[in-house]
Amino acid sequence: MELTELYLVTIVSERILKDDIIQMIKDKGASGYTITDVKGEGSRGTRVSDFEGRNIKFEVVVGKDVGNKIIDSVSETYFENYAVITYASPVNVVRGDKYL
Amino acid sequence: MELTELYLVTIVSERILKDDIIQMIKDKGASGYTITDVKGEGSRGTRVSDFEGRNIKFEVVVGKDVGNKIIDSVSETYFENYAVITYASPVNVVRGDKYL
Amino acid sequence: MELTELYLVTIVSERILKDDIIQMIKDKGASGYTITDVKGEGSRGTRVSDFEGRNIKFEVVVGKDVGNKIIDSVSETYFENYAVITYASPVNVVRGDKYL
Amino acid sequence: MESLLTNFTSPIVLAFLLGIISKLVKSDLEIPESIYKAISIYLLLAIGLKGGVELSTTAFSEFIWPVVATVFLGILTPIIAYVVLRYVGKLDITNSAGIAAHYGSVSAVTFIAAISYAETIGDPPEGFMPALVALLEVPGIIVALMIPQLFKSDSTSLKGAFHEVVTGSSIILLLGGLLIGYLAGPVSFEPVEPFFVNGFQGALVIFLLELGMITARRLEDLKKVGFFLVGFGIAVPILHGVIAIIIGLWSGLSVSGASVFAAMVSSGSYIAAPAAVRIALPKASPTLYLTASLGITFPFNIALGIPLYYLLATWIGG
Amino acid sequence: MESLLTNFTSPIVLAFLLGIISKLVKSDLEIPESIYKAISIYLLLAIGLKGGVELSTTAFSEFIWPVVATVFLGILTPIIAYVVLRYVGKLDITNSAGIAAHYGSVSAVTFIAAISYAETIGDPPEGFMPALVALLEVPGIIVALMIPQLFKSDSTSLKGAFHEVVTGSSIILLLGGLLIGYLAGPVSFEPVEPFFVNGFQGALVIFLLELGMITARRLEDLKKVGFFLVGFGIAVPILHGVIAIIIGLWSGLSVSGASVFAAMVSSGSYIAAPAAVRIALPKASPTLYLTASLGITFPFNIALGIPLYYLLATWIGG
Amino acid sequence: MESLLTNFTSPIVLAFLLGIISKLVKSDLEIPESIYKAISIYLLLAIGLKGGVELSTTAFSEFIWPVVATVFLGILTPIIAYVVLRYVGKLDITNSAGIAAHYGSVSAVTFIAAISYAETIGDPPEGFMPALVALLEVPGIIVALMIPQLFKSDSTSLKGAFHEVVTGSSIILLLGGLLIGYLAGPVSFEPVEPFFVNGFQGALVIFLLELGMITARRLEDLKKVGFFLVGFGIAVPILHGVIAIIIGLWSGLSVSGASVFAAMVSSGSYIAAPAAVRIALPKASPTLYLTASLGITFPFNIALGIPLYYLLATWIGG
Ligand SMILES: Nc1ncnc2c1ncn2[C@@H]1O[C@H](COP(=O)(O)O)[C@@H](O)[C@H]1O
Ligand SMILES: Nc1ncnc2c1ncn2[C@@H]1O[C@H](COP(=O)(O)O)[C@@H](O)[C@H]1O
Ligand SMILES: Nc1ncnc2c1ncn2[C@@H]1O[C@H](COP(=O)(O)O)[C@@H](O)[C@H]1O
Ligand code: NA
Ligand code: NA
Ligand code: NA
Repeated sequence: MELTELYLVTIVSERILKDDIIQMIKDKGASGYTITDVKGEGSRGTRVSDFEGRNIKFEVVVGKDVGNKIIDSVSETYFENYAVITYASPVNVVRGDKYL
Repeated sequence: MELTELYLVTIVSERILKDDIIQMIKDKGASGYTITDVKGEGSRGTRVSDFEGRNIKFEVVVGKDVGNKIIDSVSETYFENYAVITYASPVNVVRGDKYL
Repeated sequence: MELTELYLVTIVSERILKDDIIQMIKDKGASGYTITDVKGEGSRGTRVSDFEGRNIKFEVVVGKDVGNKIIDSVSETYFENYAVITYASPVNVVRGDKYL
Repeated sequence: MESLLTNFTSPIVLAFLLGIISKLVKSDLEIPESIYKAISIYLLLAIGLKGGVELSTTAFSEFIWPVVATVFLGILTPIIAYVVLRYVGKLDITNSAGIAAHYGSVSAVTFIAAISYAETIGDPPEGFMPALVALLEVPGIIVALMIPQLFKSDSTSLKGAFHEVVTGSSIILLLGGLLIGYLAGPVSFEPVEPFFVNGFQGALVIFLLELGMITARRLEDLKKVGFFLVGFGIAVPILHGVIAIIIGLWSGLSVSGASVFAAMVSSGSYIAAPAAVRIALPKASPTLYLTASLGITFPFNIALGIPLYYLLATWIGG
Repeated sequence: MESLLTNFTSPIVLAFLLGIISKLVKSDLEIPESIYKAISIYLLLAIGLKGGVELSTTAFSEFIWPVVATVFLGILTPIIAYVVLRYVGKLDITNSAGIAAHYGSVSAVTFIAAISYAETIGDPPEGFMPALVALLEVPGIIVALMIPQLFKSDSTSLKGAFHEVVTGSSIILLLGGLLIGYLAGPVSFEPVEPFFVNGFQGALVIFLLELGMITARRLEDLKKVGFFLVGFGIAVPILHGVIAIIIGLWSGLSVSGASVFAAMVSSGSYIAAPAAVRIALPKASPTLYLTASLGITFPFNIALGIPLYYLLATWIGG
Repeated sequence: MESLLTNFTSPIVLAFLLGIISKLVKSDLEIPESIYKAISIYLLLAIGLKGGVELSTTAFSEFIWPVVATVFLGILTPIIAYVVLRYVGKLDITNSAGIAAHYGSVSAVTFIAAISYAETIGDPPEGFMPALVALLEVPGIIVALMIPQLFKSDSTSLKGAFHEVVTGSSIILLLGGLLIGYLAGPVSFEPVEPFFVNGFQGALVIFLLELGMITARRLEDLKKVGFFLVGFGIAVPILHGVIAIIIGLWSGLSVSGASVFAAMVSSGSYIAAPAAVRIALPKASPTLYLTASLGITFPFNIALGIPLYYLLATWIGG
């Protein structure tokens, strides 16, 4: 069956940003998102959460434009002051048109 | 060390399909799978689970054929009636022959 | 905004190796890591943990060299005796220099 | 009326309201899923155990007729619900059957709330009631899921659904608890009693706090489902409740027993049924059946239904 | 002194030490996050409920002045803390305000530990104290967060932070519990009492075991933060404690009540405040404010502060 | 016989069976991992605390010989197990040592079940038994892991394994609980007693429900491991049990104490040992040692072993 080439944008951030980032992802035009509770360590060290190093991972399947909007917004809004990492890679999606 | 190029097939679905999909993945010939509890939002809105938006993510490392079989079966069996997203991307796997 | 091409190395292993692998990842020079509790099945069958099939997934964003070091170390140290799978794929990272 | 007030000063009902409010004000309060699951395991096992210990000291003759009444209503109520939905509500066959399955089954928490209401006002029901809950859970779902097959309108996978219900955790815990309690009897049960009896009401408070939060999310869907379903979610439970009171009293239940029986029968399942329907009738809209049973009928029963059934039972049977 | 020993043979304090030790020896012991969350929900709801039931039988006149005293100290303490940090400690405005917000608010666990210490030595405080905790949590944070705005040194998003605090789970559970307890009253509360009262002290043991482990991680940061902050984390709580005792006694609190009041006022928040500060003052260093409130002040209060405040209160007010 | 029946009407044993059944019928019932962890933390801490409180009122002379007996059996039993596995079962050195490590150590739950069995039949053992469990956990594992080194057949990383066992959560909680209980003493322990004593038996029911489910998964492996290991998993515990009864009685333990002691000594560890062996002997097959200790010996002890040891102890020592 034919697949559509889209982008998987992954964001890992400290948990306190959860609601903000969900809102941002929707505003930028993503059709949905998947979040996972994760832990991690990075360069910022201490961050705020019930526990050390509790983070949340967002995975968003999007078209190129929406993807870039999300990436830009993350790096402008959060990168300076918060613990966050963001990366993107191409993925072949079933019925990909649904997520454009 | 030499790596084998295989495919990582990712399926996110509502939790109630868990056992069915595991069975399907094995039937199609995958050597294993990794599952993660996730949450998410998409276009289908309400789905059934103790809670809203509780989903399960399957990650399966497979060869091209098995990968296509899994993708086809997901899109034929579940895509119409259930909340599910599926995508694939190439990965370089250590001792990849083990998963063929 | 410009992205740097780096590698996402993913390791899924039985949980008992958690601390060892974290140590190893740092020793090889990764700037950080993200871990997720997962479950899974593979060829090794029974492994030790409070429960069957409880695994841990490591995701590490690294440059090519560090990535290869990690992959080699996993396959030399753990692959023979422990339940583990490892794969890598290129990703475009925001402010990627931070992780080199 | 006064008995209604008793219900509104009950920590259980108030906790349910608190849960709803905390969602409305967008609080970050959340009960971890594993805790919610643990409490429901605890509650189901506890009522099973207590019921089983009771059964071990109850004469067969005492509960045979209530058992018959339960099975009968397990078959009747989904049919009533289906007819109302299909011919009054004009819903399609699949959705009518999907919703009917929920009203044919039972909400264990509504049952538990009814029990503790009866106990609070000092009129506890028969001890074997939990056995009836276990009995009521399954048939209604099966009956409702069979309807679409008559019309061949939809290919249902009854087998999968059947296994889903019969081996569902609530059945296992209820039946298992009943059996353990029955075999153990009062003496062997004693050492575990403090854990399963003293903590019960308090655990229920936390559980309803969570259910309040879940319900709040459902309330947003109310507009989507339309007036008919809202009316259905209140009128049909009352109808089922009245029928249950009459048949319950006839079967020999006490007034208190009949009122708890009415709460059971009128309640809509939101754990066993949704899972089964999702599998057997994937085309039925979860928004419809979850909103009806969890967003309308459940809060109605907790807040008004339970005391109402008690009043009616006293009035009819007293 | 003897009352100090009482504190060191308390399972609560010993469990806290055990938690620290288990981290130092790198044990794999860990309390699952969901359990930690569940216990804190339980503890907050329990003190809320008990406080509410008490309030329902307390005359307004009895607690109006303590209420006034609480609000007053909620405004005063963050200012004291800020001044010390900014002008004695020479910290920048943002970090001074961020830390001050923590000392203006309250640590519910320190409060709970103080209550159970008072109860253990057989001198329980007024029943309405939990109402004061709920009242003390918010204002201090707001006051501290407003300071940087005066200096326009930092663009703070007060609104977000305000919502974060006011709808934070601890406020919802405390206020909600108070309200439920108040509406339910002693009679309706009775059935849930065993769950919320008998289990309380024991649950606290497990909770402090976990807090010990969290604190241990903080201790590693001690060197990073420097001597001043360590001194600050001990001296300022004592100062706040003494002020609280005097004002508390003046407001009509009993000796025991005043000592618990002192523990509250002197404590540093480590749940509500950090979240609010992280949002409103992202440039403030979490390492500084978390280490101060959780790594220094919390263990100091648990081990020495609580009995100390009791001694002082007896000495001043006895 | 009658004492055997007592065991089969015990909710604990019945819950274990329910767990096995629920897996056999493929029920979706599952106890969340965090709950399972929390209950085991609770159980270990509780027996530690109770043991410690007892110790604080026990004369040193009373338990010095039982302590000696425990250490001696901690060294003897893994050697017996190894010899049987290697020379009767013809298993290779690594697997023999790996399995032996499990039988040298102890299963805390088997111990707890034995205690509550003794209490149920109204003959509670000495209060300091938990101290012996903590003592028995470590040496057996170390002894067994050292064997392969003698034969240089396998490069074991003893150091890692040693740290793993000694700082393992079960040791920390048992020893920590003992210490806290000892320092607190009966008076300070009182406020936390309801939580740790009243809830104990009930929590055990839920815990064994889960263990039943875990065991069920193991049962599938029974065919894989072959007849010898099945026989081993029943015969060797009985052998170890008899030795433990004789030495236990000789060391001055009561009949009840000796029977609980036998249950301890005969049991196979399935938490501390597997982790240590996985690290020190990665080539040893987890399927073999987990199936033996968790799939064969554990259910045998819970269902038959415990009452059997009690009968034998009464018979030998009564
Ligand atoms: N190199 C990395 N690979 C994978 N995840 C990372 C990496 N660096 C940081 N992270 C994740 O991003 C979070 C924030 O990192 P940082 O902003 O560097 O403190 C960490 O807690 C990790 O979960
Ligand atoms: N664009 C997306 N990116 C990432 N995950 C998605 C996306 N859309 C849907 N999902 C996931 O797939 C699930 C089902 O989506 P849907 O079938 O659209 O309701 C959601 O709950 C999400 O977990
Ligand atoms: N083909 C696969 N795709 C995805 N995950 C796998 C695959 N094979 C193994 N795994 C994961 O790696 C773990 C160890 O696998 P194994 O070493 O084959 O027993 C499993 O428990 C799975 O979580
Ligand atoms: Na019903
Ligand atoms: Na304060
Ligand atoms: Na042993």
